[in-house]
Amino acid sequence: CAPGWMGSQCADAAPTPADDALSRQLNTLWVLLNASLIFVMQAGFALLASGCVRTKNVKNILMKSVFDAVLGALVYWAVGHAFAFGDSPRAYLANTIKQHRPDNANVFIGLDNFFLYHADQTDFAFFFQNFLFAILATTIVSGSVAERMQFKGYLLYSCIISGFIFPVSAHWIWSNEGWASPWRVREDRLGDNGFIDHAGSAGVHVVGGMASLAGALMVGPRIGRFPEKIVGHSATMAALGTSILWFGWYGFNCGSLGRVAAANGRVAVNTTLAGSASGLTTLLLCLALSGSPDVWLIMNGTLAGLAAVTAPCAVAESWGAVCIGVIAAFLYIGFSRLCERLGIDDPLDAVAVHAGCGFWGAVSPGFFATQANIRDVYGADYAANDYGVLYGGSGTFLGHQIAVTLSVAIWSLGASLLMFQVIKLVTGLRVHTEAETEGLDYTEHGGADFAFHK
Amino acid sequence: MNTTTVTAADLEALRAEFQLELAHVKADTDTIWVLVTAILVFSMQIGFAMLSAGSVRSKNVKNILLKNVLDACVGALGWYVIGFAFAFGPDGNKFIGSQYYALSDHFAAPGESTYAFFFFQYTFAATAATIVSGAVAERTQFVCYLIYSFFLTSFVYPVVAHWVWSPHGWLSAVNYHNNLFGVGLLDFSGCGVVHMVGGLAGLCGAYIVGPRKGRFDFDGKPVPMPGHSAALQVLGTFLLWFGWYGFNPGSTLAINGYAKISARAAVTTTLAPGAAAVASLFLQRVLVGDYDLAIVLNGLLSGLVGITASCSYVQPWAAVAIGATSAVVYIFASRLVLRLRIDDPLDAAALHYGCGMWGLICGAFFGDQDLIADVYGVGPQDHRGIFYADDGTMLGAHLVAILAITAWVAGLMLPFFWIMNRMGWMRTPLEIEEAGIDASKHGGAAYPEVYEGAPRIKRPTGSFYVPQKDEHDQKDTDTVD
Amino acid sequence: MNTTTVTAADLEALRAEFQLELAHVKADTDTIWVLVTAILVFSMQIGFAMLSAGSVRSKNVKNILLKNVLDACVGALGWYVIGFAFAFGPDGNKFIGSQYYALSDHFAAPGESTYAFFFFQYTFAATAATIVSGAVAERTQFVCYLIYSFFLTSFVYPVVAHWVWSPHGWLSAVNYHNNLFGVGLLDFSGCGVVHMVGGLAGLCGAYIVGPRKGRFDFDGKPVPMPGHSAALQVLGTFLLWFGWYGFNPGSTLAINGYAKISARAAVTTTLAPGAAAVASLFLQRVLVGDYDLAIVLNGLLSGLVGITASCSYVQPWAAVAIGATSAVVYIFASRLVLRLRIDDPLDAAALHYGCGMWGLICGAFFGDQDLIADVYGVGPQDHRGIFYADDGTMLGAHLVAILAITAWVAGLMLPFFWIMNRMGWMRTPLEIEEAGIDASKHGGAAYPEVYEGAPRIKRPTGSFYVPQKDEHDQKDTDTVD
Repeated sequence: CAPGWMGSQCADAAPTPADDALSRQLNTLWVLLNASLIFVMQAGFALLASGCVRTKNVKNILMKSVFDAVLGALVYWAVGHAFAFGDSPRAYLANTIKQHRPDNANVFIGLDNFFLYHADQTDFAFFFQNFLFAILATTIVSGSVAERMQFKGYLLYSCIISGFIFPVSAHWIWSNEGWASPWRVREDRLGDNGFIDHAGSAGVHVVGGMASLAGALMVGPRIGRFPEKIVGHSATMAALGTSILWFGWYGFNCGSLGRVAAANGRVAVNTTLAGSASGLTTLLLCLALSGSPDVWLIMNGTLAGLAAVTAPCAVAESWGAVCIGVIAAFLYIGFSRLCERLGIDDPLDAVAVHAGCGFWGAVSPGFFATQANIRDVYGADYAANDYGVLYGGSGTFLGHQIAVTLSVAIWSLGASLLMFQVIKLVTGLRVHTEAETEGLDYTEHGGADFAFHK
Repeated sequence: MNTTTVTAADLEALRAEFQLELAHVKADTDTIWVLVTAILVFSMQIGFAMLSAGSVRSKNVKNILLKNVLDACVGALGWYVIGFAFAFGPDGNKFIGSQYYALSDHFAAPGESTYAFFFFQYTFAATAATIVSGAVAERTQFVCYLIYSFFLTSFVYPVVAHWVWSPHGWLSAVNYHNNLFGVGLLDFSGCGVVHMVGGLAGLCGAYIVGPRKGRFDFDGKPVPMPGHSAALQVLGTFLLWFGWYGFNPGSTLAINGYAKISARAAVTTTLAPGAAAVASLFLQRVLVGDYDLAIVLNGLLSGLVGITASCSYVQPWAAVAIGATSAVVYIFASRLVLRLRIDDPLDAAALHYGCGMWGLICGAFFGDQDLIADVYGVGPQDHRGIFYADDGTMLGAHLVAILAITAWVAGLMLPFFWIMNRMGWMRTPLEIEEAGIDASKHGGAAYPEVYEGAPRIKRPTGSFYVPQKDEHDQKDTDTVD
Repeated sequence: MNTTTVTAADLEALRAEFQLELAHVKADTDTIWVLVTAILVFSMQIGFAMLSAGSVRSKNVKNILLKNVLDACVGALGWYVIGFAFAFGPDGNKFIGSQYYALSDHFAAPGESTYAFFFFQYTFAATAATIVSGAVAERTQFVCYLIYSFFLTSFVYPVVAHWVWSPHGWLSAVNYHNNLFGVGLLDFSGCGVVHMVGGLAGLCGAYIVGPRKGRFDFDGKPVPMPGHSAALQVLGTFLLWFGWYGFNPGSTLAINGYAKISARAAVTTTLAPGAAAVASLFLQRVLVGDYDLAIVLNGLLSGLVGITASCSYVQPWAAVAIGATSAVVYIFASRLVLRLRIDDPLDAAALHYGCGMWGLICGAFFGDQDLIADVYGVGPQDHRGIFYADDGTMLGAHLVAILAITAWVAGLMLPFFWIMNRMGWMRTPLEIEEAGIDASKHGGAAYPEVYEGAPRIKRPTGSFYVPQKDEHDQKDTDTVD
């Protein structure tokens, strides 16, 4: 039985706290603070993206980042949360889920509690945290279709990703009913553990990264992108965005357990080490390959390690986090070059960072998860035989991690391709050639940024 | 082994021991909550600084940044010396508090977390003060602004805070014996106390100091003066939103027993700006025809201001309604201000005064009886919004509070700024305004390499500085523009 | 109803069970506190990066950003592999720790929150390391900086941290049997451990690498080289202040029983920079005649540095005094550094070394006996400042500590940088320094459209990149430089 969420515990798990109310208050405090930190990542993405585009499209991409947040809030509130956790809020219901289980609960999608309708039963803090996951998955895409996507079409896709594509895979991975969830009862679980994705290497990064891939494929490269390079207008903004993302990532990873525990300290340490190892490895790779440390690549390399460690940060040991980060750096450089070779124009390298390294991260518990750490996080009846192969666990767990990550990737890619196809028919995807050449800020947003007044 | 049977008294003793231990743990965790949310509120200082910097022209960036930095500093000192005593000193009357000047009188004795409370309230006072910097940007003298920010944080704001948030205040919602109409003002996080005060002070300042040169043409039509950096505006807006997650959920001032309320406040603080930004986007599309970033950012903020009063005691759907209507209020209030030929570069008056007022009114309409009882305790039954009670008592109390706050702030700030202006301390000289305040007052331009086209600027130490533009520089600026 | 009588043993068992649960809750809340404040301290990395980026010229922005990002990375690995073991490994002596290299030896076994402790201390080590990047900005080779940051976080800093903060260290204030003069160094959050170490390392680096080309004219007078963006400087300063609310209040390392101390630290951390910024503003006005933003920002930071040692054990009024005097110390220290013809673009030496030292001295003057007992437990009676005791023992201990830290850091860092310089790894070649490090080393300028005048630059993924300057670019660059 799962230790559950927000202090509610099963009878046969760890002893119930003396003051259940107190621990519940503390867990809410923890989730609210960390979720607020996740919110900063939205600012980080906005700045990173704005730094990576040319001045003529700055306002456009900033606008998109803002609207990922505001549309996401409304859409995720209206339908997204219902699709993801509607029939099984892991919150206060976790220990009584069997009694309250709605008839329409299924392993694929939740269908209850639209508009937070049963607001008394639903834990607001849990909603708040997952809304932030949804908008992060969505905002990843804005980078890969930057500088050439129509604003109307963008509004549509933003709604669909945060309202449907992300929630469905979140339901699989994190709800009490999802087919891959580690929070299901013992006999229904996939293997011993279910799919271990602590904070969303698959649930957020692969989903966002594969949608980015679909977007970049459907909308096509920018004018003048190949074989030329196009460099963003401000390295400072990009570096500021990257640093803010790293800062917010602590909230992202540390808060994802949903409760106060010593394990959160390990999460913070692993997050640090993986990001650092990846950044440093990217630097060495840059020096080896081109002789010059390219600031754009190194910043993305740092993010690559962070995206990778998002899934295993609670169950890996610190040396494992370092390894995961080092491998993520190689994967990032490799995937970035592969996209280049394939003629996929991805201004922020979102596909390489989030899909590529997210995939590796989601698989990595299959190698690096220790039995003790899984039990520490999930409970005593986990990890009887299923833990990392490097620690002598069976390969079943690794197989499950790969299979579920693949399913998430295929789901996100397929649904996104379909979505972009539909949007192409409804509003069109790409702006006119003149608009693209002139800059979206002039054509859609009333003039460019950087109006230098004399 | 001891097998003595125990008496009921032993059990009671044990219970008392447990209760004491638990009370300590709870007090300490409440302090975590108050401190960390106060730190989040502090990040709104960063947000305001970035939003203001992005919204002014590059020649005045350093000036407005300096104002934003120093109102946090001056605000800290003003709040420390007398402001906190006026606001929350227990030895006062219904109108103003007293005691704990400069944290004296054994301030920390009464309870353990009083320092945390002081710090939390300081961040709110600093927020109220910093709102004004945007309204009077690009044309106000530095010294005037310093005096203003000391005056606001040490007297104007504390009195209003005392009225509403001190249990002794005449507008207090928790002073059951003696509050207005048996209801008081349900201003959870400060629509009235923080935003109306800051916004109205800004309006007074902007009215008295007059519009920037060239802001209105000969026919009185406004000439656009867009800010110099959209990226900074977005950074500022997002940081403000981030800080608002301390502002609203943190206003419970405790977590034990209030976790659910805080979580609800976080959700409404998410939905209201969401609805407001979408509403402002469509309104702008209909009224003007483009998707303007600045309008959307301000629309987003209008939703945040609008939900501030009622974030803890309305349902999520009501938060969406409040957010969407706040955006409408903001857009028309902003047009009204322009129609009156008041130049408010950051729309601080429309945003904070207009939507702050609207937020108080919305609270009186949407306030859910059960949630109010949850937040404020089971008070008199008049604590309910019109949509739940068909009863206008709460609306009446809120309207009286709006009038009182407006009269207090306008009655103090208009004469204050008028005197400042008459003394010649308020408006910068015209030639300095045209050249930009940075060059003459603050040791050179904010972006010395780009915007002025002059690679190395001598730091003007004492004498008036005019940037020398030769032909070569002119060309350079052209390519940059 | 069950009427079995209970025995005293039952009661004891119940108490034990309750105490165990309570211990768990307390450990968990302490972990919350340590993690959240550590994350806030991490935001100081962003602050330093932005402050540095804004304070250098645009042609070196990418270089300094990269250094700031990578010292967090290198610092993490250095601290992980050996630094933490040297600092807090329990198996050491008075001078240096040992055990837990690379978090081995069953690191997490002893207590629950050890990972959180490691993380918290990492953020401090990274802060110390990043201070240096500003002092040696715009002229230092990248590889040298990487080696330096590994050296500092893995050896220089950990040893000082062991002296002061490990219970075994010879300067420790909690090692009652064996500490210096029976007092030890009361450095609550790291004036000595973090700021003096970082600032002095920066001073050594700046001295050895020499001034930037053109920084001093033929007469040895300094030529101003203003940073390229005031907005980034303010953003960085505010983020540092924001992070300092993790740095100082978080240094309790626990919240249960320490909430009052943390809250007091938050208040002093507010008042000191407030007073310092105002003091530096007026001092600048008197000495130079303008309201310079950069000076005020550094003045604000000087107050933060100055209060760091004593934030938990001085009264609020003392915080105001410490802040105001720190600003004076900073301004004159900064002038002294310039007089010595040492070029320190961010004034890191004056700020962190000068005011860090001043903060330790102030602690010995203003330390309130009762508050010290509150924070450090009831130790020997010599734990009191001069203003409370007329007794110089504490001042003596602090002065010895200042000398020891200075000798240790200068003794290691001067030879280190000297060797680096002799090997030719430290100073960038002159032609690269003139053209800007970004263009030649980091794949083009930070703002390719604005500053280079060239909208599209090839991103170098495969081959080494040399910027192609045609005539147009050349002209443009000249004016921009």
